[in-house]
Amino acid sequence: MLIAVVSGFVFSLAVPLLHRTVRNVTDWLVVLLPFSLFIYFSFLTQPIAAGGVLSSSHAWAPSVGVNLSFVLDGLSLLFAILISGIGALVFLYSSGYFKGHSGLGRFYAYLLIFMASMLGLVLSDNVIALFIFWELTSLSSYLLIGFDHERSSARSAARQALLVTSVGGLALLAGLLLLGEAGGSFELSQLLREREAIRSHRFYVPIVVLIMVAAFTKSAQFPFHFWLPNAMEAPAPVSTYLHSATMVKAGIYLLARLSPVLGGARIWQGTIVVVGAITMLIGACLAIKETDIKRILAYSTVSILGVLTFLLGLGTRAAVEAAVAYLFIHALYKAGLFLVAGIIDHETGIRDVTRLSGLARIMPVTALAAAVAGLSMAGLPPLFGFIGKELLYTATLQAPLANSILTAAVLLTSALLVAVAGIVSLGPFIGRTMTLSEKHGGVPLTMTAGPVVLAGLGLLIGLLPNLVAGRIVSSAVGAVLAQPAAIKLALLHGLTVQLGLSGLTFALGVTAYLRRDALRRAVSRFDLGTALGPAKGYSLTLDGMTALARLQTRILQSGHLHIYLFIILAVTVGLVGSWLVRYYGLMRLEGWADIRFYEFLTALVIVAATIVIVRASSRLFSVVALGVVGYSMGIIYIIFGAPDLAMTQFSIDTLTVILLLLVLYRLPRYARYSTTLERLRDAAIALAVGVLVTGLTLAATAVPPISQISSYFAENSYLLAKGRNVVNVILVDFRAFDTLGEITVLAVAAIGVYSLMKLRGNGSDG
Amino acid sequence: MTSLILSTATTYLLPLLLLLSVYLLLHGHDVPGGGFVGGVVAAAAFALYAIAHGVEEARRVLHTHPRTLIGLGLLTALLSGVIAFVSNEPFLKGLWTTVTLPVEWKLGTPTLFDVGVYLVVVGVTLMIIFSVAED
Amino acid sequence: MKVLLLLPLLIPLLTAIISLLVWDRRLQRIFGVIGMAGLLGSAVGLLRTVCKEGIQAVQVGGWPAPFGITLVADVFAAIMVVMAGLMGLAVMVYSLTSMDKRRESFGYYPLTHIMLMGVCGSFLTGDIFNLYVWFEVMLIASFVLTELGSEKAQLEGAIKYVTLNLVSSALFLTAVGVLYGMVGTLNMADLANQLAKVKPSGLVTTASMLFFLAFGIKAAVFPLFFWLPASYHTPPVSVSAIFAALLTKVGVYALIRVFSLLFTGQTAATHGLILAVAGLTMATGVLGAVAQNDFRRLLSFHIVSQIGYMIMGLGLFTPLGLAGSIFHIVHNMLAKTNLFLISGVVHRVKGTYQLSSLGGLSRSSPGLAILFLVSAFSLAGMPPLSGFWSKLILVQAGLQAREYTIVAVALVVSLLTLYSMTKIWNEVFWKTDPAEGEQEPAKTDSFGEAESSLALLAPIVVIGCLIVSIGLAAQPVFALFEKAAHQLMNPAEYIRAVLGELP
Amino acid sequence: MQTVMAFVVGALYAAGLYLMMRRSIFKLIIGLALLSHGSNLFLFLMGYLTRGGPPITPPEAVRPVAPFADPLPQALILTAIVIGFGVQAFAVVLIRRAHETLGTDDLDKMQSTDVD
Repeated sequence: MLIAVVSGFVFSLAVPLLHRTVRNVTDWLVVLLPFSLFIYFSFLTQPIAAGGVLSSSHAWAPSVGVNLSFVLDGLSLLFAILISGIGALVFLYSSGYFKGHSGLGRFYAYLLIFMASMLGLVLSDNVIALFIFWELTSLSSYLLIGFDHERSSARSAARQALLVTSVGGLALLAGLLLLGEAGGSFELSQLLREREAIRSHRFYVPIVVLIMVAAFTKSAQFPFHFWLPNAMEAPAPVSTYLHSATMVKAGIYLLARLSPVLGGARIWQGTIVVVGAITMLIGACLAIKETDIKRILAYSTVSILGVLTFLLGLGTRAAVEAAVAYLFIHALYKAGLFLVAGIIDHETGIRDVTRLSGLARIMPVTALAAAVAGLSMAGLPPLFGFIGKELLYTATLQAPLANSILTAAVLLTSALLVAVAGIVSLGPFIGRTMTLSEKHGGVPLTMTAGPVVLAGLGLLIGLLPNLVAGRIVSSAVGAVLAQPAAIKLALLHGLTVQLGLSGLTFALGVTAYLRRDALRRAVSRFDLGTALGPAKGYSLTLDGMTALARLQTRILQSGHLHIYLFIILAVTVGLVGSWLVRYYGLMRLEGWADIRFYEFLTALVIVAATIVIVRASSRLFSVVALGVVGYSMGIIYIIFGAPDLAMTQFSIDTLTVILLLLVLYRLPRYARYSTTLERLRDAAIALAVGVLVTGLTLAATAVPPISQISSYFAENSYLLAKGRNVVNVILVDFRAFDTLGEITVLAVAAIGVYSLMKLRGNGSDG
Repeated sequence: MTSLILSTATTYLLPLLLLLSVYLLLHGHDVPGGGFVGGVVAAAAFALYAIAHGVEEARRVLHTHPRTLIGLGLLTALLSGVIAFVSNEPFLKGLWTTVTLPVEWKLGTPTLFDVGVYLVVVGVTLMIIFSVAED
Repeated sequence: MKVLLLLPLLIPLLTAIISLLVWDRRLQRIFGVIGMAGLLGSAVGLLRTVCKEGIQAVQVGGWPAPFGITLVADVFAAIMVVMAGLMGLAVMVYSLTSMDKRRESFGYYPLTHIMLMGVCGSFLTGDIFNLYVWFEVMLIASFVLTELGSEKAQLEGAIKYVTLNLVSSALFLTAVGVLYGMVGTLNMADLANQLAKVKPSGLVTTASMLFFLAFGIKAAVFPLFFWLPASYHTPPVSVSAIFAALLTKVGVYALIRVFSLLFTGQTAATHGLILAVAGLTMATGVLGAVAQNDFRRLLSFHIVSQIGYMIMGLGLFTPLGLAGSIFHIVHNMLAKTNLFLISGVVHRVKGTYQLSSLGGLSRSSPGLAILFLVSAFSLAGMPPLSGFWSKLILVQAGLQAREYTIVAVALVVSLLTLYSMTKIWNEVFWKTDPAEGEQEPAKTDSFGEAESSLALLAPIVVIGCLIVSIGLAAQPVFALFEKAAHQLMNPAEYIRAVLGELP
Repeated sequence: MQTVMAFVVGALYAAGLYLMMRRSIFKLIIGLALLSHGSNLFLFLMGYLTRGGPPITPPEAVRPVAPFADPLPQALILTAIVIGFGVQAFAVVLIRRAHETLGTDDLDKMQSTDVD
């Protein structure tokens, strides 16, 4: 299974190169990979249906609990078959759709990455690995939606899809990590055993909420549904593959996968059912409103995703059966219809259903496939869709809560979807034949193959449902319910309530189709979505965030150096001051007696000169006063036994004053720029720091230190280091390493001054 | 600027100050002084010379670009540390030997290190002063 | 193999000295690359030795600790030195093409080497005052590199950069002074022993606040980061890149070092503060980035934001958290440097950093586009790239420590990071070039020459591959970081390596 | 005397920082110089002021005669002074160049690199 997943990634690396060199072979190679995977998974249906589970595990980062462990059970098998099977058709279709497009190699690569990630997602037993693949599907979806990146709408749609699903991704990561904490493992198979512990864990509610956010964003549930129709900016194969058949069902997969672990509680059931039902209705209504064929399909997909969600929320046996069957059915007919929409778009350049008509004569095969898929969507016998609808009604009628409301909602939705099916699969093909502006050479076989195969399967399974019932559906249902299930599907059950409801649905749907224009106007009138809907919320959030970011940045990064300094000093006073006061108390001033007059005088000179500098109004004056400060410090050094320091201080001070005087005459007059208030504010904080430093000095030397290090130096400087001047010995021997750094600093400073003076600007900034 | 007295004085002051600087350097190990102060004095000698005779002339008397002095100084300091590797001692380990020239003279890697400091300081100070003064 | 500890310092110094003495632009280029390669080689050797034989220490000058200056390499320090060598080499090769002749003739290469020496010195020293010295070496070199060329913006940025960093240095010196005043020693291992004995320990915490501020300014944490966005985008791009790779990380390194070795007595207060600052740094940094419309300014603000993640692990102060921090440092060095290098290539091709005037690069340079995607998505923590793992580990550590707020902030900030990365991607790579149709832009640049573009692209490709390989081979990498974190959490081994078996 | 000097140090820090917060670049450089004086003196005080001999071993002795001043802070300050000198020399010239190139000495007029 590792090979099954990894092969796609590896192949994706090679494809762009291959495509440049052996174009035609590549077209077939990329179909071959998913097709062979499809065959592989198909052969596995038998053993899995017999109750087997295939697993393999490879360590990746075991220290953080991440392993590439894969488990193939009924649920993942269903998904794997859809991914590989529809994948093969989509790759085939793409080769025709993008014939001659220069970016096809890149497109294949993205699509392969997606396919591999999606397979990884449904096969992973390790939840972190699952998350990794989940994010990879988001990423590849971003690249695929924005494939046509010259259009700004495609770029923003791609980003919208990425951001919305990434919100979910983050929630998923947090949720899964909490789940791992609660269950003590990241392996799903392990977690399943800990279900009781998890359900009573204090993390249970956060986990459920986070997982639901993840599932709802990925599967375009209200209020996150808006990204999916916008994602129709993607090329048709992408819409088919990602946005109807596979990726958007990842959220459904997640709910199904985790419902044995997390399901059952009121919060789980209630929220999922309500959100799913709302999504179902909104999707159906918005589908009616649209005229763009791909957006219509997208909204109907949203609606079906809502159906699947609420069925999984119900969690009853009937509901899960319906969900699994419907998931399968929907993948078949919706993928087919998307491919058809792509053909229409490709051949006519028009996606507006009100402008499309009579295409049946131009593309008869496509029309036939569309019709069959449309019938399945409408839920008419003898198609697979009909079976699904029966199961759906069975589930709602048996629902443990609000069964009549749910049934009514499903009835309404289904009726609307019947109308939608008519609009997309019938409307464009009947009526007056359009005149196509360009020379029309017929739809290539590579493109029609997909719709035909998918529609044909819908018909075949409808007629012989037990082809899949035992092998695929049963084991999938069993996996979701975490107990074996044997399911028989049949086209007709006799005269039941469900049949009656189906009939009613169809009748209502046909009426809606016939009055579709009136209906569209009516829905548009009540539509508040553009003004108040979540899409608006998304853009408001982005704008708000940008505004906040600008505001914050303007305040923080104001460009005023003195404000930066002020903030830094204020933080210093706050942090250091609070600790000093808390633990050292207020100043303890001792040692006043031990003062000699000339020492005090020197100190006084320093302070006086400092005050002069602060208040000086002439540059020369302040430079001289600065010199005085330096020399007085030298005197202090002499008094307290530091002749080396004094010599250094004197020489450095002289150099500094010379340097200042040298550059001084170029500088402007001393100017007063700040207001008095600013000066007072700055003075206050500067004084506060001064007081702080004084306090620190007293606190740190409250007990005169007896430095063991210094004694060692004094003891050994002559005996071991052969020098009488201890300070010099420290500098050139004990701590010569410091001095090495010091002279390096000097050297760099000299290079700096040299470059500042000699290297004049006005070159290019590269 | 170039008064006769100053230029004559500096011409004689230069070697004297340089001598003083070397004294400070070599005796720094035992009395206050050392490479840094010595270097500053030496640099001051050249700086004075530059004031009196102009930077061009001072550069000529110096014979070499201050940058080279910096490089040589750093190299000397580095070498004084690396010598210890030869006798398998850690970097910058002080090694001493006594040379009996006219007077007994202790010579060690720390002295060499201080010479490096001296050279760097001379180079740096002059590089800064020359660059600024030439502008 | 004690000499291995010194080579990361001596090789750059020697290279710089040779450059100073020959001062020939072309020779400097050659020595520059050789020196960096030597640095990287010695660093790898050091890391191998440390992993095999435990923490290495050498007493410079042969004076026993705590009297002389000690160089110490634990796994963390060795990793950082390796990264410094790697980034140095990458940027050096990149500079061969990207750096202009004027700057090359005024000491670009020796300055970079000396900066690297300061950086490695800061990583390896075991003496707190010596750390100050290496900080200054690194700083002065970075000062000069910032202004080198004296463009208007450079000078403006440099003034803020210099001023605020000098404040940081003054605080650092004050902090060192306080420690010496209290316990009379400078050796960090010795300090760890002595500080534990000081009563009342409140003064130790006060001193720790000084260190936090001094290193916090260097690391550019909230609210001390102003110098960084003001200056990082002003020098040539290879300088921005090496700064982004190393300088703030030295601040982070120092924070981690002192707050795991010296100041562990009041973790509730000190590390709690660090955690809060981590969250604020992430948030304000990323918001700053969101507000930008210039490629490099945007990246600069992201540096700030990512620093938050690096100190988050320190704030949590658990082995997993620290391992996450180290992982994030390493990952961020790679990703951020690469993004800067890419921005430089973009600038070279299109002549601007303004997002609005850029476009069309995914068509004209698909290879560069892929490399950008890898680095940008890694920065945003997308799996399976390096950034994902560090994010995963930090988040996991946060959850285990029950610090849910910081986890939430970290996750939301990673979303905003993704947002701003896609902003660059959409604008620079996907959008059509606004200049298209008009005169062909400055494509006549020397970029066309195969040789020069190789030197530009090779570092980007290598770093890109590293980002991917760390992502794919997360286990061995993480095991190394875990080991480093383990050593940090148990300073006894460090202290023993420095002081020997003293009581 | 330690106490008196503690106040001197405080005054140096306060004055230095206050000047750095002015908008004139010239005051900035003077402020930096005062700040560095302040931190050097602070370091000196950390060795505790000792009247008496410098830490020099007199001839014929093998160690300095007590009481002598703590040599280690002196060495540290020496290093710090020299480093400070290098940095300041650079800063002085930087500021001069900035003034020359930007045509202003008002720091508040230098915000183009911060504000978009």
